[in-house]
Amino acid sequence: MPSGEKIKICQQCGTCTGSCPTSYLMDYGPREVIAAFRAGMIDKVVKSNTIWLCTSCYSCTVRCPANIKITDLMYELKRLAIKYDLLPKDSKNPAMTKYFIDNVSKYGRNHEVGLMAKFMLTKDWGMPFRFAGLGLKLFTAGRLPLAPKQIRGKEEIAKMSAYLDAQEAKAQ
Amino acid sequence: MKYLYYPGCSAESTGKAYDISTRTVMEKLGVELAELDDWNCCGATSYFSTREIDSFAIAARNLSIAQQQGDDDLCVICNACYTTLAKTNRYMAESAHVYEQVNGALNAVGRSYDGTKPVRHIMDVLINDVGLEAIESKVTRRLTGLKVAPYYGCQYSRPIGSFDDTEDPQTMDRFFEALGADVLTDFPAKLKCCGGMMMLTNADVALRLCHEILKSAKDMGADVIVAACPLCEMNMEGYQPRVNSAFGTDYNIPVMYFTQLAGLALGADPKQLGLGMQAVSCAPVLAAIPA
Amino acid sequence: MAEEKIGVYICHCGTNIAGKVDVEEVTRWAAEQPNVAVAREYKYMCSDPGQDLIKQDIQEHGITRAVVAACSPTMHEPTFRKAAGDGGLNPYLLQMANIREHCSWVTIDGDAATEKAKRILGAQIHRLPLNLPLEPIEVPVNPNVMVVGGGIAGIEAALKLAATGKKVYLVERDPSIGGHMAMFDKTFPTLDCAACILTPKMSAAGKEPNIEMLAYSEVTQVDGYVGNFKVKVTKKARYVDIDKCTGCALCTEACVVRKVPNEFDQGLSKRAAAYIPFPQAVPLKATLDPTRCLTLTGKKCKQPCVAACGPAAIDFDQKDEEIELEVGAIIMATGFQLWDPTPETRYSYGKLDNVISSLEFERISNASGPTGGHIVCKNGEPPKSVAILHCVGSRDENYQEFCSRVCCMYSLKFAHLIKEHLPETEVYECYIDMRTYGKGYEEFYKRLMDEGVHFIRGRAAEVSDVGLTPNEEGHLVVKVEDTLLGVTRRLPVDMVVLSSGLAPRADAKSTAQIFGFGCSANGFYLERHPKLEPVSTVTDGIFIAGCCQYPKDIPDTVAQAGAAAAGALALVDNATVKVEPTISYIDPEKCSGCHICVGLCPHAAIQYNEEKGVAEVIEAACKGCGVCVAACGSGVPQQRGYLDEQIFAEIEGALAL
Amino acid sequence: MSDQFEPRLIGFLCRWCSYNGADLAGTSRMKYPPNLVPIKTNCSGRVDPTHIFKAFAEGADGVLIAGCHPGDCHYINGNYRTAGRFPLMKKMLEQLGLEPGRVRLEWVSAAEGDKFARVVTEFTEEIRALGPLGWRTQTDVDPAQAGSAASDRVEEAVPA
Repeated sequence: MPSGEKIKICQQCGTCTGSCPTSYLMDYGPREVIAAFRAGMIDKVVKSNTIWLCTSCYSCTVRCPANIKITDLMYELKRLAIKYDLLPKDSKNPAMTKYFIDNVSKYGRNHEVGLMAKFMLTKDWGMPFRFAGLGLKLFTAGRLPLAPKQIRGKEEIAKMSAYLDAQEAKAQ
Repeated sequence: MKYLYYPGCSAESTGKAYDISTRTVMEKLGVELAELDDWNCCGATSYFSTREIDSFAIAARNLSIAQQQGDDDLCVICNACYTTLAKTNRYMAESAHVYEQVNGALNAVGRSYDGTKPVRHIMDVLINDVGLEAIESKVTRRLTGLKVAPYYGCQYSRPIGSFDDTEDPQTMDRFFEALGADVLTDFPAKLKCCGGMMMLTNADVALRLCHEILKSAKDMGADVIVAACPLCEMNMEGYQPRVNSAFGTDYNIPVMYFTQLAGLALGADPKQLGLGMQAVSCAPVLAAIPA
Repeated sequence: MAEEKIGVYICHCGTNIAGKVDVEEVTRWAAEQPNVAVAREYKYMCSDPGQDLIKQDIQEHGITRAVVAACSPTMHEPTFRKAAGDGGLNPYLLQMANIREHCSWVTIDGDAATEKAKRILGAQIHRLPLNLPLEPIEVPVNPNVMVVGGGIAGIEAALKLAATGKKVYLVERDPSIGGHMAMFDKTFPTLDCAACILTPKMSAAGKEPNIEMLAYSEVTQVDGYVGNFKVKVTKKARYVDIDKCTGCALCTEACVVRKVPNEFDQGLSKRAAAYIPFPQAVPLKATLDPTRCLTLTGKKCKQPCVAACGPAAIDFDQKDEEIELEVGAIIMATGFQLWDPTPETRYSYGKLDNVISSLEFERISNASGPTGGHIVCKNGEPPKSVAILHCVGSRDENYQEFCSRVCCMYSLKFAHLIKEHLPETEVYECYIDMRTYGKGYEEFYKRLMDEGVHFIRGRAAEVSDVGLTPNEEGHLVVKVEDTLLGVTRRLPVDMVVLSSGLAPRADAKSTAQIFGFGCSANGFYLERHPKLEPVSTVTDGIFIAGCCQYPKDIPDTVAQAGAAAAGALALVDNATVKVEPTISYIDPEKCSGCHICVGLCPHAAIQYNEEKGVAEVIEAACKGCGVCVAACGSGVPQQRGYLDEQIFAEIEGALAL
Repeated sequence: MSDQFEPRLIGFLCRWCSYNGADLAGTSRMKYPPNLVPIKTNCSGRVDPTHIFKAFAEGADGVLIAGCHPGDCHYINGNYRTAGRFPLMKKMLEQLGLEPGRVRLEWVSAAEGDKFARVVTEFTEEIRALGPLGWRTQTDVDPAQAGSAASDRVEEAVPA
């Protein structure tokens, strides 16, 4: 993560947490995530719901007086959580992330209907009912195509990923 | 004026109208768009959560194709695609490691990329290349009296802010002023997060965020909210009924892609702008614009 | 030339040098260098016993040249040159080798530092045989002093100097002296009324016969050097004859242009185009605003001011006047400006009513201010709740990185004033760290806690007028994380005060350029030494005081003003001052009279002698830059102390190892 | 230490800005490579081409000239003279076969300790990359002799 060393100069002012649209639901706000990071207690925050509630709105990042790239830090922690399988039991976001990536790896593009379908079937049984009204409208308006678009170079995505896997293995 | 054009995945489904109206508006303004050949998903926010370098690599595949395809800048319509692609350029420049890894991955599929393809948001192109004067001169149906709430969305100018301010963006305000609209320049929610992907995973959170935006627009008496991102549009418009049921409100505020409203001002046929695709009807907007 | 005997003195500076550089090794090495007669090391060379080593060696060992390898010459060259002089050696036969700032402090590896120390020292050992005795040039000192800036710092310095009988020119850019302090209501932590303690000083400065007040004037050019500055000052046209004006303000009442934003009230009230900035102004004279007066902007006006003015003081034909002053010393007291919170768009300053700057609050709470001292919102109602946001623009890499020192305290003062005026009003202080470092300050903080002010540890994220709940509707909403609770709070308030930091004046850099010194990275004037010479600049004879140097409170400002006055007095109280003799000379035998140096000299110190056909240096005007030396194709001009041969020898020595 | 090439650098620093900037780097305990030996002049405008040739002839691999920022010169415009002269000096050196990167002009104010440290670090690395210059002609000059020979010239040059 470029310029990650900046977290050393965090003055714990709370601008990030105060600016965060979802911090009120987080186990730890972004400020506390940085404090935990510095205190060597990352495991605590990685397991928390915090990182999965980040919407990537970048409000914290642009306001941070120490220019800490907090959104990137959240991504970094999501990666750690996925890698070490430290996912919170009740959170649906990690699954969404995973399906999204599966989708893109398979087709090269994100097929929104497929993504939603898979997500609903596995993680949120109630959703089709809540979504029904809107889904029907979108479908009739031609906004939900059933067949995924596939790109010609779709195998390239997998190949690139395989290369990076190999690189990572080599580094370790 | 010519650009390479990256529509993004949403433009093929929920955000189809954004793509259609973009093509119409650009044609009206004499701007040629050449769709990027065999483009792939930019990676969006999800990809950053796997391995940072994967997200840069798949974004760079698009940029590498763009560089092959021609010298024109790459024009992007979706805020998230724009940020992801621009961020890839930025990090490739900032970090030699990122540069090497990305190129390693690209080489594995017979590609390469030097990190220099200019990535431009469509509004950047409109304001800085086409120019407000030229746009104003092509208006056939001024949006006189129409109260437009400009909704920029998070990743319009954050985190980079290359063509507009990160805290108080103005380009969309200026754009619709040029089209004659009564722009609500102090729209306080212009940059508030809509919840993004969280509408699917934590609907309570996202609905509340949309509620705040819609309330703010209603308080200001907005006739229409304009958006520059498929996900924002979807959340604010498609989920309005659910916001209403969750918060006991009765919002019925049309939400349009800014290109749709611009198209109307430029005299395009509503059908060429994908106007029938909205869940919240745009009829009141059409009725409110003087012919 | 006789064999030179060089004494080498290497300082440990405690562990500052010796902790990194192997001083024993450098001493051993130095002793073997050509011409070196004695090489010694000592724990603190600058101490008396250290200096005595040099004196003894001169007297007992017949040392003819000396080099001290220690700290920067900026620090102790005068000390050691004086010691050499006391020992009977011409001071200019002593050189310093900077092995602390340029070596031990900046080098990671000890061996590398030792090597570098040898090179730095070697350069000086090599040069020393070529040094020539020089005599400082003694120049007369003009006893007058100019003080630039008429805030509390400038007023204090001027009064102190005037009391010693020196003539002082007090130059102020605005129509009245008083500066920022005149705008304040109370002063922390004692809550003295600012006007009560300042106006007596203002009027004393106005009446003091030794102070020549040049209000509404600006310095445009400074020439000369220590003891002998020549300053050009532009007295801006007031369009009022100040000898006739009685300060009755009848012109102000008569003036038809009445809607000019009043600068003194931060634009919260209006003034006329003919105005006196505030009732206690010194000098108490009217000014016609040339940008707003109808007559002066070429519009039609019946000129009721002329009719109203009994003594016929109004003079539309007045012109700016340039005067030239000669002074021996200058004190800069040009102050600060409040950091403009507009760029912090998330706080909605300038967008939402009742989001106000700290100076605006000072005026609102001031009994002589636009609201008569009633703390009210724009609609005239007293606020039921106020949030005071600390660190606006401060401690932020995007704006000002430094802490402005006074904001915590003035914010506490505001809270107190609100509680005093409106006991039922809730006050929230949103702060990152509470910095109450002065005498009586911590006690004041405790008092405010006791008064029931809510302290929230967290920097405000944003201010909006979007209410989400009924109790937020119609209020400003401050969003802030209470970091002690780990909870984000939404504070519905009626007024938000932005406690901005103090910023350097927008023109601080160009002003410093006029006077020939520099600014620190943060934009404030650069002092000669941060600890030991905080009121001096690199330019001898120019001193600084108050917030132009760095943000500070009133007690520190007054103390610094006194120190600057003492510095100036210590200079101008002497008949003469010694200046560096490192100036240029031209050998008339060698000069071909090509003129090239004449045009290049920045100080017009080289004249062409028509009669002899050669260029000549005017010694009194030469400042010793050496540009002429480098410019001459034949190397004819030479600079004492920096002869080409001396520089060559230094280069040889530096590269010999 | 590794046996990598350690370039020998000379830095001409004006006493008002850059010398004080270098002092500030020290006072702030910033770290930079030890390769550069500073030589103080009153103004960067005092540095003339012969000083630079001399440095290269004596074995320097790179020469830095540092003065006040444009507009900040203690002598009004001495640094403009430096700036004007520098490209010519550089050109002359290029004609003598010297890589242009071996001389460098920088504006370092008294407040820019960090900049001084950065410039020296960069410059050291750049010259290290260029490799040794090896212009030193005379091998073992006896400094004492060099000194006394020069001092004769000085005595001659200075009027009594």
